[in-house]
Amino acid sequence: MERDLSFLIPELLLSSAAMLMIVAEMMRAARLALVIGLVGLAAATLLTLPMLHADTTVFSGTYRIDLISGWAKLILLPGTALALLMVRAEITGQDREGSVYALICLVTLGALMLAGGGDIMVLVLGVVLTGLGSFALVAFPRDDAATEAAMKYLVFGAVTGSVMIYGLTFWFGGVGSTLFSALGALDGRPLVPTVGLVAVIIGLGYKAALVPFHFWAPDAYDGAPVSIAAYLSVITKLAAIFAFAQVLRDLPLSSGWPLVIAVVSAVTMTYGYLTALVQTNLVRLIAYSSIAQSGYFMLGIVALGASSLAVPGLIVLGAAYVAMNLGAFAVVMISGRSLNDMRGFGRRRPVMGIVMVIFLLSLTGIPPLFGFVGKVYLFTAAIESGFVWLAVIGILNSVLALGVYLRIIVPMYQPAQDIDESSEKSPHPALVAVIGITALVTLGMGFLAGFLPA
Amino acid sequence: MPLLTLATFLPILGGLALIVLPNRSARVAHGMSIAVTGVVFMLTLVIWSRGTIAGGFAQIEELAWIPAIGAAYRLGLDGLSLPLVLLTSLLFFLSAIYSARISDRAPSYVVLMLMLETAALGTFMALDGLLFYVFFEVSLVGMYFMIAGWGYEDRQRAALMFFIYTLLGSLPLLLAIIGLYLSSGTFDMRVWIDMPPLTGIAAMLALIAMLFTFAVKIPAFPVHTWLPAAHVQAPTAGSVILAGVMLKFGTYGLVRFALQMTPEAFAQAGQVILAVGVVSALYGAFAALAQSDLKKMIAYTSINHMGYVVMGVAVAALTVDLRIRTIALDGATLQMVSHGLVTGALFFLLGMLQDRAHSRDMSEFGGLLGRVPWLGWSFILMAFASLGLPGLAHFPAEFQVFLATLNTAPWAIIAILAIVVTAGLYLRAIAAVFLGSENEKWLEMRDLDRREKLVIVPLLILTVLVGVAPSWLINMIHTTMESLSF
Amino acid sequence: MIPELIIALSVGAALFGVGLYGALSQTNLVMIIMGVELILAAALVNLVAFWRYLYPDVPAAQMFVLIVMAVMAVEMAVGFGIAIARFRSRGSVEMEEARELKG
Amino acid sequence: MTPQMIFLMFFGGAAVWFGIVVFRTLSMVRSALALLFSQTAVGVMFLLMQAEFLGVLQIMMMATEMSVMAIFMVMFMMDPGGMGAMDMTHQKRLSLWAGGIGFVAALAVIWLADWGPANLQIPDATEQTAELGRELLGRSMFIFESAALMILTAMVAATMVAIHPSEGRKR
Amino acid sequence: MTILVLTLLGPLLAALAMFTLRRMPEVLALTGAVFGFAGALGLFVAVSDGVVVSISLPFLPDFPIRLVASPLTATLSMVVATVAAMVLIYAAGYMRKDPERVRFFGTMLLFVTAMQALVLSGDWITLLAAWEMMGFASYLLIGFWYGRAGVASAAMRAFLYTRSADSGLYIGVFILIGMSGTSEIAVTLISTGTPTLVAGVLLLVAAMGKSAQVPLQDWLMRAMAGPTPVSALLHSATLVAAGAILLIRTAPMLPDGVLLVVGIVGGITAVITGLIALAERDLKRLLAASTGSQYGLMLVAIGAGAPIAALLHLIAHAAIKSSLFLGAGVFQHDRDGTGLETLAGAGRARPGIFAGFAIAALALAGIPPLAAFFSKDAIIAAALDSTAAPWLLPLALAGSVLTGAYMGRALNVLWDGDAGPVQVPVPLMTIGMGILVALATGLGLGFGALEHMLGAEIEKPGWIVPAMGLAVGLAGLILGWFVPPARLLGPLLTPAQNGFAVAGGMDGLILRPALAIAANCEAMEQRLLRAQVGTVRRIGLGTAQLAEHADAALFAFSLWVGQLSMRLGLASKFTDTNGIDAAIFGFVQRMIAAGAQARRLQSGFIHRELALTAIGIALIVAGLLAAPYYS
Repeated sequence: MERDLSFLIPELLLSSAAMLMIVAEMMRAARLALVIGLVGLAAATLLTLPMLHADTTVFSGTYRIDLISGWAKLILLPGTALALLMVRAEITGQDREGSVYALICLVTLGALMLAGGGDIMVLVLGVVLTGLGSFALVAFPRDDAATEAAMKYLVFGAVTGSVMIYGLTFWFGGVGSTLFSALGALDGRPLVPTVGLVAVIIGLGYKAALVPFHFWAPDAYDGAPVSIAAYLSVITKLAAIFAFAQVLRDLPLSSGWPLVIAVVSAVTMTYGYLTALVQTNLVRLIAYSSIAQSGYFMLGIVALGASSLAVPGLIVLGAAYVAMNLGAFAVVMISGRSLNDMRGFGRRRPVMGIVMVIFLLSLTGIPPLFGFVGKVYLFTAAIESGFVWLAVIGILNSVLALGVYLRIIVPMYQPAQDIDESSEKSPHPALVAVIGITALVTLGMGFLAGFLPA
Repeated sequence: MPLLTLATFLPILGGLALIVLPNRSARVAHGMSIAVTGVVFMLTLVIWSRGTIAGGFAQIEELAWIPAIGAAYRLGLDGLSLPLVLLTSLLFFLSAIYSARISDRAPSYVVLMLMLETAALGTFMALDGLLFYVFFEVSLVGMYFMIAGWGYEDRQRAALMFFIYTLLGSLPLLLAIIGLYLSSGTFDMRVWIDMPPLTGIAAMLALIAMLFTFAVKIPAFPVHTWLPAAHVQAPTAGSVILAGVMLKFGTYGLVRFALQMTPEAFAQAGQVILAVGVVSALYGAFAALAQSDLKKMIAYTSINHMGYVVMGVAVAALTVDLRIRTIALDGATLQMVSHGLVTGALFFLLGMLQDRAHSRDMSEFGGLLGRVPWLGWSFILMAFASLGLPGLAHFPAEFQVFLATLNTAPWAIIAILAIVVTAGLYLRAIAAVFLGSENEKWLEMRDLDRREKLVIVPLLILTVLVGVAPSWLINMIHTTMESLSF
Repeated sequence: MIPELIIALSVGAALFGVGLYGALSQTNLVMIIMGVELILAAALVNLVAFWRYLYPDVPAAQMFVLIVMAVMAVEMAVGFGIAIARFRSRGSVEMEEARELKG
Repeated sequence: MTPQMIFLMFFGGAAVWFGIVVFRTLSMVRSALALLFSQTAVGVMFLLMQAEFLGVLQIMMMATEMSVMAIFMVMFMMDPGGMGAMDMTHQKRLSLWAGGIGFVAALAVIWLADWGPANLQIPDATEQTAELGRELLGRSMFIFESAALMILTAMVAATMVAIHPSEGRKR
Repeated sequence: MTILVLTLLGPLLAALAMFTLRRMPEVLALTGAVFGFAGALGLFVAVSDGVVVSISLPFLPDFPIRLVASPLTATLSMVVATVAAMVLIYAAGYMRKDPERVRFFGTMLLFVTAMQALVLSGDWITLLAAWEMMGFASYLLIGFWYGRAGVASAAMRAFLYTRSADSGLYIGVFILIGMSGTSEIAVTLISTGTPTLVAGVLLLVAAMGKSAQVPLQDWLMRAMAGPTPVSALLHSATLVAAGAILLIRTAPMLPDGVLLVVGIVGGITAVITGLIALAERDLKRLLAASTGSQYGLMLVAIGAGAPIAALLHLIAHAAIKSSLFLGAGVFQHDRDGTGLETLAGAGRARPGIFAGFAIAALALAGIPPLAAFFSKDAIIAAALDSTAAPWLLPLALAGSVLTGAYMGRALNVLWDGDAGPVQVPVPLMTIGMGILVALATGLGLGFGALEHMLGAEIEKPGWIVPAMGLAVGLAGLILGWFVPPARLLGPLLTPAQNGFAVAGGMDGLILRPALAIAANCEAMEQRLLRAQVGTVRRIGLGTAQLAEHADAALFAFSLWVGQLSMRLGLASKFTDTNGIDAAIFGFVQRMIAAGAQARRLQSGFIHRELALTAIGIALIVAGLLAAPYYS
């Protein structure tokens, strides 16, 4: 028991922090809640480091301490901290501010459960926990748009979640255990693995915003505060992708999942970028592009069984994605939500402009930025596992991606029309910090990619 | 001392320093630019003096980068890359001098140029597949912003075209690199070269992917259409770098990757590649003949000249005679350098002309030779160099390429028609711009000033030097090519 | 072939079908949540049936049932919370009216 | 045909029937009641399947839950009684198809899959509960605690969104 | 060895010094010429003692630059140096007033350097390089007065014609090197076989271009746009001679078939350009045409198997033709033009110059004992002896008659008319010309020694050949003097005046096809761009408009073809950018359209979106159920 708990220190720290934050919120001390959250996240991150190379499970296999969950903590916890800062910059002083911080930490906890889950029940709990918190976060402004977004998010989440739970019961029926590691017994059996697999694809696909489970994403991001959208687009999505990896690597290949996932991946990438091409709302544009990014992550999922690079690839691209997507959203918080706000942005704020270009190019996958390294891993993994066509589609989509991101970059350097100088206020320092950190990571980790997992 | 690393990253460090610098006036920026590129040029001279070795790479610098996938930071040189490195550092140095007049957002311009230099040097020196690709792509981004930011009238479109085209072009290379990696377990290009890891159909697929990439970059018919557009709109220094340095990525890659890493497939596809080279050479020449825009004309001649390089490489793969192969590769490599010198100079001269006249259309000029003798005579000399006049830079290279071609695939010698056509088009351009009766419009035109002469004269001297006594350059190339194993 | 198991599971399947129909066809948020509850009930039936006829020695099944029940409760709670917020802001929880965000 | 089968079929049929009624009646309150009956029938099925603890729990929980739901309806809905005879559905055909296909697909899996031999060593109620307790505090402790966190989250989330934002602090 | 280098470096260093110092061009030029001459003389002396001087400089790996002074090359070098020195002396007077003398003399010296390199080359690459360098220098020289109308095009034409023919040299050289593995000329000369035949034909093509043989003769007449000393130098012993020199040097290698072709081409040229010369209305152009004709005779000799005879005639012709040009230059100074009408009677005004001109003319016509008498006799004798005599002899004789005729006509025109005023004394010009005339007169006496030195003495013919030569020469002179060309030529007059532009001459053979191909390439470029647009139909521009543009472009292209002036139509400007735009924006448009389609799915109605999701799930299930069949 002590051993098991010692491996759970980061999670315990985070949950304690969350409860303290709730207490702080009761005292209406939002700032204190923020500080507690940040400290908790930092401490949890640091305490993750010693167990990075562990490969074990706790509580009889229901929770895994392995490469994926370790790195997921290293990625998600700092990412959450950055998101907290962004949220702080956006909603300072609003009612129930502290609840938001607490909920964010709780959702991250759910995300960690998803990333480390070794059991169907943990998976279910993770999905529901992240979902519940997210609905509330989206609804936080409680205006028309936010409630509409939250409602759609909720309906989608509730339906897909319940269908997933229903489908997962069949797995239990098939093997008599709720552990993923028992799924091997399904090898060669018809139907039962398929039902559960469909259930997982539905539940996690919804979380990761894969096509055709993505419909909620643009609306939810659009209705929510930008910082919340940034948080959701990064943390819950990554969690779902790590969960995919945790589940599917134990699922026998005989169920034919790689090809189906590959098709989903291809459709997702293409659909995301195509739709992004016609957006005029910057948040929606990034929302669609992040749908497409999920498609790229799926390259790694597809290759799980056949390539040793798949998991590192997911981790690397995940880390990159946290940095670049959070960064891009942070810049959007400064520039404004409409594509028109970007006109001349690069000339008005040269540094922000350059940074935004870095984020967008990294999202496109231009070397030597961080996003490129991740994509190389994943393309390599996909090719190694025989999905050359998928890699080719991914590569072709990179061109589409370029078109999408150039839609932002090009106006940034066009002369701006009638900009009201007085409306330009200096950005919140927390935001600047976030942008600085994410930019450094996006730029620097491309070179230092060697520190990433093998 | 890790001179290669130093030379590669000094420019970008200079650029970063410039960003940090409190005083970022145009003067400071250009001073920085000239100083940094000058130092890099000196460094490459020192690197040159250290020399290469036969049968492999010299001056290797290696550092772990992503050990997980066998990618490392590896730099090194051989007789193929060293001349190109020298060319790169020289052209960037001269471009920096030339650009010293640009005042519009000078610091950004300088940073971009310096970034491009890092990318270009890195591309030529990289010995790691992934690293190569990284530099290769960075150059693309830099050039996009260069064209989009400082180009002429229709720059946004040209830049977009350039970017999409070459990005679409470069991604297949990534596939090929990944393929090579998966079959060898490392990104070390030396391993790929020593023991080509791919065979059979896989090698052919990888070759096709690489050929696509490099054909876009070279550019070869029929994926060349971005080049004239990009050149016409690019600022002068951009054109110089684009033509002088970046087109070489394509041909360099053709030798380094396609030829050396998939030699068997390359030999199988040799005739096709040769045909592409021949068609490019002829097509470029004829298309250039039909232009009245001077910059576009030179751009098309680049297609012609690069076509010769492709021919040389293809012939090297086709022939069984070791001697002919060496001749072909010598010629192809020398052609890359010559093209950099000559076309670089031509674009500089056109830029100077355009600075004065704000026009590139040859029909708008006439009789300028008397008005601007320096400009005119430099142009004439360079034009003749470009059309392959003996005693000037292109002759030895083209001679070798043709010699090897005729003795390997005699049909391909029809490409020699192109030398007549280029002669015709250059003479026509010279006649239209510099000869004939003087156009009243340009009576006030100034001749080259000291800075401009400083840019042009080294190129003139080198052009003659390479033409008259190429041995200082070609012996270095020869040593490597002779011992090239594939 | 265990007839009881099949019967129980079939009941679950029917509940699932009904719930799915409800979730897709209802215009009202609360009604949709009811559909979801039915689907979850189907899951419950399944789990208990599996436990009873196949794995009576696996208490994890019962644990799973508890979890699903908890999920039913919390989903409803949060659903109602959002419904209240929506009602405050808009005066109705009709999904048809939630169409400002699209495209 | 054992009695257990007959009872299962009966209560199963009842659960399904009330489930259908949920969406057939126009009154929301009646829907809530129908759902309550449906869930209760499910609870009875649990009891039939000798899962006493779960069955009781189900019935009690659902009773509370559904009454909350009915109260909510009355409090917040425009027409909880269905007086206006408004149609509360859309895309009925498609939903029917979806529900039907879902049902058939599930049935197909259920009927076609090989579920293996039956194990009829049912522990008695006390033992069941004891085992469940051991499971709760042993193997599944992490899960159990997580469920607690989930409920905590739901509380925070629900209160946060349901509480009226203070005046003057609106976005 | 130093002498060998001196021959080349003399003029070259002088040229460089001139370009650097930019003053005293005449002095430097003459110094350079003298050094060059000294070098050539030294070589000649050394070689006549039986020493072979050679040098090898590094160039390409395995292909060094080789210079060799054998008896043949040393002789040629001597000729070049002599003529060059004289012409430069003359030019010092001729160009006295020109503001750009530095450029003129510098280029002249460069030219001489190139010619010396060509003559002395012992290696194909060197020869090729020198060959082309000379073309370049001649381009600069012909285009010296670039501001004047027509000059640019004349210079361009000269370069283009010769360069087109040069591709023959290139390929021939490649074949020879490929065959023997070395670029040394001496080694390749012993090769035989089909490749040699091909190479021989290709070399002939190159020689025809440089020596202005039919049908590549047109450029030569136009090249008169340059200053007169340039013409004198180019036409006597250098540029035009290069073709003949090439053939003389490679004669041992050429198979009989090629030799026959050489002879016939030469003979035809001798006749045709002779006719052109007769029909010319400009003295310099007449002399130019005559050059072609004389080189035709030399080719006849080569074809007849007597390259030495060709060499002798080349030497004689060098002196004679330069004298004639220099004389013409003096008259040109007097009358400000070289049209025959303008020059009528110019000779009377300067009897001394006219005398020199007349001696040279007579020498060319083959009047004994002047130089060309001997060489022409040798040619006729060779033609007579040759196996192809029935072909070659009539052509050679006809060429000789015509030579006499046009020279007679020139003399007649110069003498027949009013003397008119003389402007200025021309001492330097006279010196230069005088020495050359003297050479033209006396060179014949040295031919015997020369033959001996070259080790190929020509058998002294009996009386028939000299008689024949004398007779045709005199007949020609008389005809030319008394009968106006219109009557002499009859129906041939017009084509002759048009320069016998066979099939449109070179323009028709090379320029127009080249331009047509260029136009096609441009059209193809458009098509290519449109093809890259692919299946996109509704691009921003609209198909109709595109087609219209393309039509306009094609129309304009068809206008191009056949236009002699190389002015480009407006057409190409149109669609290039449009095509590119269309490509890019077609792609983008298509993607955007697809995006808009996809976007429509995002209806905002959650139930519809859920239904779509359900459909998606159904597809996924279907895919999974099919898994056993594909995996």
